[in-house]
Amino acid sequence: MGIANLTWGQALMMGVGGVLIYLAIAKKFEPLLLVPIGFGALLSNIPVAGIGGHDGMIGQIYIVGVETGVFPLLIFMGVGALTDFGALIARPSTLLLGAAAQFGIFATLIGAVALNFVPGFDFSLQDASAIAIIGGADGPTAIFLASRLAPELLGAIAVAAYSYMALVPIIQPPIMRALTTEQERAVVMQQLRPVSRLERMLFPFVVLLLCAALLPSAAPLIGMLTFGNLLRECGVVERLSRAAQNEIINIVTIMLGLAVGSKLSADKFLTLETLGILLLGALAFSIGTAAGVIMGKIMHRVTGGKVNPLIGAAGVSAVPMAARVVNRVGLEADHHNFLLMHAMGPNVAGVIGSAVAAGILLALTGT
Amino acid sequence: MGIANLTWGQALMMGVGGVLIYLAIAKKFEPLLLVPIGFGALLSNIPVAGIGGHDGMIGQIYIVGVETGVFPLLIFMGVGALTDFGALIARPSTLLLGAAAQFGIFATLIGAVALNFVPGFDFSLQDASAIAIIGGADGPTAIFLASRLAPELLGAIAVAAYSYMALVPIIQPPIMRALTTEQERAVVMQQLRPVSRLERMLFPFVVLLLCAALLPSAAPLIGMLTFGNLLRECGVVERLSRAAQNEIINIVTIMLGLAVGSKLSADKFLTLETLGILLLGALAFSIGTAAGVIMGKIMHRVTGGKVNPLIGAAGVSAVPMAARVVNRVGLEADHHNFLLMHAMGPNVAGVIGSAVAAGILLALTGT
Amino acid sequence: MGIANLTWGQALMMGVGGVLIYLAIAKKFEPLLLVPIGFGALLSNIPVAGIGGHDGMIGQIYIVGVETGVFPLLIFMGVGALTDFGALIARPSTLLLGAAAQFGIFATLIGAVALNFVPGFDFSLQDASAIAIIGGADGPTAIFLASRLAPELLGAIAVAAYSYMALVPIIQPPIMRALTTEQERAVVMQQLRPVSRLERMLFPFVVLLLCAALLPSAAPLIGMLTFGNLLRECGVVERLSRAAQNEIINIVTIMLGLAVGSKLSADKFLTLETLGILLLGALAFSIGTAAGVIMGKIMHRVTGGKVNPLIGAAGVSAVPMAARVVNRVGLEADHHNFLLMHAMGPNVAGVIGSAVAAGILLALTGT
Amino acid sequence: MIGESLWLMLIGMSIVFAFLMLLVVLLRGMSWFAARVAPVERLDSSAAALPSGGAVAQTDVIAVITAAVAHYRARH
Amino acid sequence: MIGESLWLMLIGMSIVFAFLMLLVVLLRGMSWFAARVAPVERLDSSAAALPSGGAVAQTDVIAVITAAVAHYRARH
Amino acid sequence: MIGESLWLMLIGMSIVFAFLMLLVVLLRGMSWFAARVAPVERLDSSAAALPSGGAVAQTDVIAVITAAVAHYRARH
Ligand code: NA
Ligand code: NA
Ligand code: NA
Repeated sequence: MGIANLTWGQALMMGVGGVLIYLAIAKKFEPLLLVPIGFGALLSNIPVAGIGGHDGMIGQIYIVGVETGVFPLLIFMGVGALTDFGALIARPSTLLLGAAAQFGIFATLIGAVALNFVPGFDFSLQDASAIAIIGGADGPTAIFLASRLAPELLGAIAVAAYSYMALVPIIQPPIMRALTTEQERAVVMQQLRPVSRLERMLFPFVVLLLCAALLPSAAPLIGMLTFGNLLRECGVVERLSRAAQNEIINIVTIMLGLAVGSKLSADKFLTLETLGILLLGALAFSIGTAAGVIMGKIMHRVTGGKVNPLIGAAGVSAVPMAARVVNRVGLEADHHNFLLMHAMGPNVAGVIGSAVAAGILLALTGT
Repeated sequence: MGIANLTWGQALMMGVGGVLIYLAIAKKFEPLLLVPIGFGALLSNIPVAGIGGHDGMIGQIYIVGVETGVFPLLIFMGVGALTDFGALIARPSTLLLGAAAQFGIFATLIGAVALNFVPGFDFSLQDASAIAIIGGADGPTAIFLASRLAPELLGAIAVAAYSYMALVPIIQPPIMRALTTEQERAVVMQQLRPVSRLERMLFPFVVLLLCAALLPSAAPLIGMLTFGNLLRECGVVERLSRAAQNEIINIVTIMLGLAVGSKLSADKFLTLETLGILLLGALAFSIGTAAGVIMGKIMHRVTGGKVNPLIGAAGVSAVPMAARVVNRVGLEADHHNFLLMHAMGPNVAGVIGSAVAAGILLALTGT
Repeated sequence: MGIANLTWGQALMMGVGGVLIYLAIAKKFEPLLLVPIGFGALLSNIPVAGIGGHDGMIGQIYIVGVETGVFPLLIFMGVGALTDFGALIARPSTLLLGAAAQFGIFATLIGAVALNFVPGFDFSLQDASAIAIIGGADGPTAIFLASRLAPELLGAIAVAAYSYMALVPIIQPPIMRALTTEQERAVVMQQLRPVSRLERMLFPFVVLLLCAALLPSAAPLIGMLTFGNLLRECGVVERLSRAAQNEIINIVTIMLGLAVGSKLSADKFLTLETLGILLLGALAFSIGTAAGVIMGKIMHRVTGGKVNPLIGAAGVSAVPMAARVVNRVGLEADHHNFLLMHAMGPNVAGVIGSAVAAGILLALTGT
Repeated sequence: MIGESLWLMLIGMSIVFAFLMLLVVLLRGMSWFAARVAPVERLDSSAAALPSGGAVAQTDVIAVITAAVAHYRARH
Repeated sequence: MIGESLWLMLIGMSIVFAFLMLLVVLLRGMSWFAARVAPVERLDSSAAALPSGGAVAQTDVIAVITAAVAHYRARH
Repeated sequence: MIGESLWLMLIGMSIVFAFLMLLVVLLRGMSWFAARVAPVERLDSSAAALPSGGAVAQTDVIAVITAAVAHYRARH
């Protein structure tokens, strides 16, 4: 009988799994990952069965795909194949917004270390770095970094990252409104210039070579992202591009979700650390958003009012949700001002920015 | 020269592989699995090449996918994503028909043990359990259990399971006719009520939680089945549902078939045991069908004639063939009585029933 | 900083990777493989990151898929599922053209051994065999054989094989024109008879059984090729055929390309051996083409002028490019003479021929 | 071993029937429950309404996890 | 090693030609066979007729395996 | 550790900004370069013209690799 061996922790974690699935289905909360993660938590907490254990099916998937880092990197390849970097190429200055929003990551790092003053917390610098990356608002990056720096926190970090990404439409607008004036929010931006096919094809190489030259520790992430993007843009490997955008990313998402779910065990998840991680995650998103908007305001000044500071909020990534939030808040100020395309630049810049930040944390705190 | 090293056993097994492929193609005998199994047998019995051996390609696929249990479980996920449990939800009492039909499994278990009285047979209780599951009429369940309890019999058990599943249209009708009266077979059943989306979404959780509470050893099978079904029914992960129904199940079917085929070697397949397994397999299907029909007759009495006892035969699973057979035999008695939808309930109940039976055998005879 | 650790060799190899990608995109040079190979070379030569190393992502893909031989064999399965052998079945005598063209392989073997007289070269017989197979003009066969006989040369061999396959439209025509008369090139061939479904289904078995009987060392290659072709032709496993032709081959192509690219390291690629391999590769293609055309001339004589000797050039395989080249050169001689269908027979015969040659080399020089 | 297998049959069929009969009861309960909440929580419509009204509910995940942690720690 | 490679060329080309010439013969035989049985065993039509008439043939698998086992055991 | 993390923030944000500002410059350069070569090297049209005119360019791969090997060997 399973129920006779059921511990309180397992029961609670099955409840957590159920809640994640409920929110994924009923509230459309990042369902592609939270449904498999939640179900993985359910399966792995079934007493006696040991599905998430070393010899269990999900445990084996974890070893093959997550410990090696292969699954998040394959997802990043798919993200590259699915992402249109045109808006960024047309207006490269939006990269600065993507850079500023990474402040959320590094501020959270300090927050995590500061939390050690509270009794019961004992985060190492590696732990703090893995937690901080939640502020990057990028699921595969967070899972990749956590699998490298703090595997025992991986479950909580992944859940926090995807939960807050789903909460972007609630977390961001008040911050955006608080930091900008009505007038700033109403700024209409100049239309983006068209981008040639050659520019699109050169883009992945420029990004990769800069990364190879300056920050090799980010090369796995940036490398797979740019590889996927090259498959998309080069125009001669349509079959492979479709495979990266569909088959591979779908199959890996199912496996990755189940594997991450197997880390939602009571002894690792129902801890004070998890509460700290949830707290810090909210902090990270808020600070990242604020930093992005403030950089937007600076660019607004410098350009003589050509930049709408709202688009800075999209720099946290969370593609494409953050860009849609920008669009929505912009429409509140002026019903004819569509900022979506303008926010896509900082939005995809945020993906590169957080991969860069992950590379920095890996290089400076990794063993 | 390969032919100089060809043993009689290899030649015969290549013949067996050829026959399986012939029946798969010419007679549409479960072709999706018997074509790869048959070809796997051909390839693995090529002398000298060692394709099915430890270092050979198919041998490696076996180690990675079958020994670990991952392949049959992924197929079960696909089955869950492909199966509509609506008929079962609309009339849960048909689960009793699915329960009764599992009698075929346990009667066969006794038969396998009894066969030990015949000189030359020496089945352990594990062997007998793995053989008995053929009566479950469910390919991935049989392969999963055999890989756990009796790997050396896996080839014969898989071939017997798929062969008899293909023989369902021949094995079942005489038994169904012998056990029912013309009047019983002509019973027209009440139309099924519609099932809401919420019910469909809750169904996998109810099944999984019951399994977790009472029978954790069945949790890998039931878990992946219900996970696949949730992907199908939750409506927010269409991409993943399609991946489970197509890419994953197709790729795994090819690999699983080849891997199972590599177990069709003369020393393990051309044995007295295989003849016993074939004999017991026929017994298992016949007894399962009879038990299902008898339970159908009991429900016919208890409900005052509302249940057509024929639908009990669909309780062996073999989805959807057994349900079609029920429909055909029902039409013989009354040309306007379509039982297909009514037989789908016990049919999918049989899938759950045999996974439960597999869990019981694993818990009680596994090491 | 990556750039501080960049060696000259790595910089040059990144340049080589870039050139491969440039040619793949700008010149449509076998892009499906050269884009991933080139990008794999870029990623693997990033200093410090170690992506192609033993613990790196691409290094792990290499171990799992290339060292085991699984990836090239899965691609060969896809080739089988994509290839229509109808033209060969309709006119089996074209197999002789496929046989003759393999002379390029064995002549190159002598060339490689002879190169040892030049100071700086020291090819073993295994090395020479793996180099010679470039003349087979078949990518997966070359990668499979190189992974078995000369893993340290794999990068150079794969790049040479795909490069020369892309160069087929430049290498072949002058040789074809030099060896044939205007009159021969203008020969109009008899239309091919229709081929029945039964013949198409029996074909893979005939090829496989002959291979099993005479040359088991070619059985992995021929086995997966014929398995893929049976999935295509048997007509009852449409799902699996589509999976082999699309999902599996696309996913494996991406992985195989990256993995092969990781072997493009300076110490293994920027060697005198690579120059020798490039030289020998050109030799192999030229001799293979010449041998095919000469056999075409012999068949022209023997059949009393019914065979256009140009179709012999298609015997090197490089499906379907070599057949298109034949068609083009044929049209130069007679603007109404379409040789494409007639060249498809020797073209697919060349695939079987080079797999047979690979089996011979493996049996005679493998350890 | 015959005795053992007879016992296996008895216990096995009992568990199978017990399991599936319990499932009958649970599925009936589930359908009753679904029918009751269906008018309240029409998943389709709530999902459609998300962009504007789903905000408050989404913070639930944090609240639920916090409660679960508190509960668990209270017992250890 | 030059001698060895020359020998490899000779033996190799001989096997390639022997193999593919044998394949020519076998494919001719296959086509002849297919033409003969085609009117008898039109696979498409037999498959289409399966639901009603395919019953007897399907029991073949059991018979064939039984015969194979008997054959094999007789020799060991 | 607070000091360490402060230092991490400083160095981290500096690298992020340095990296992405450098990328701004490189992307501007890239677009300038693309605009310059675009009329010369219209990839689409060159690809379309391949069957007849692409011949010479294709031999480049051999030339480039040969040059790279020579270069590398000269330094070792
Ligand atoms: Na980000
Ligand atoms: Na069953
Ligand atoms: Na060839």
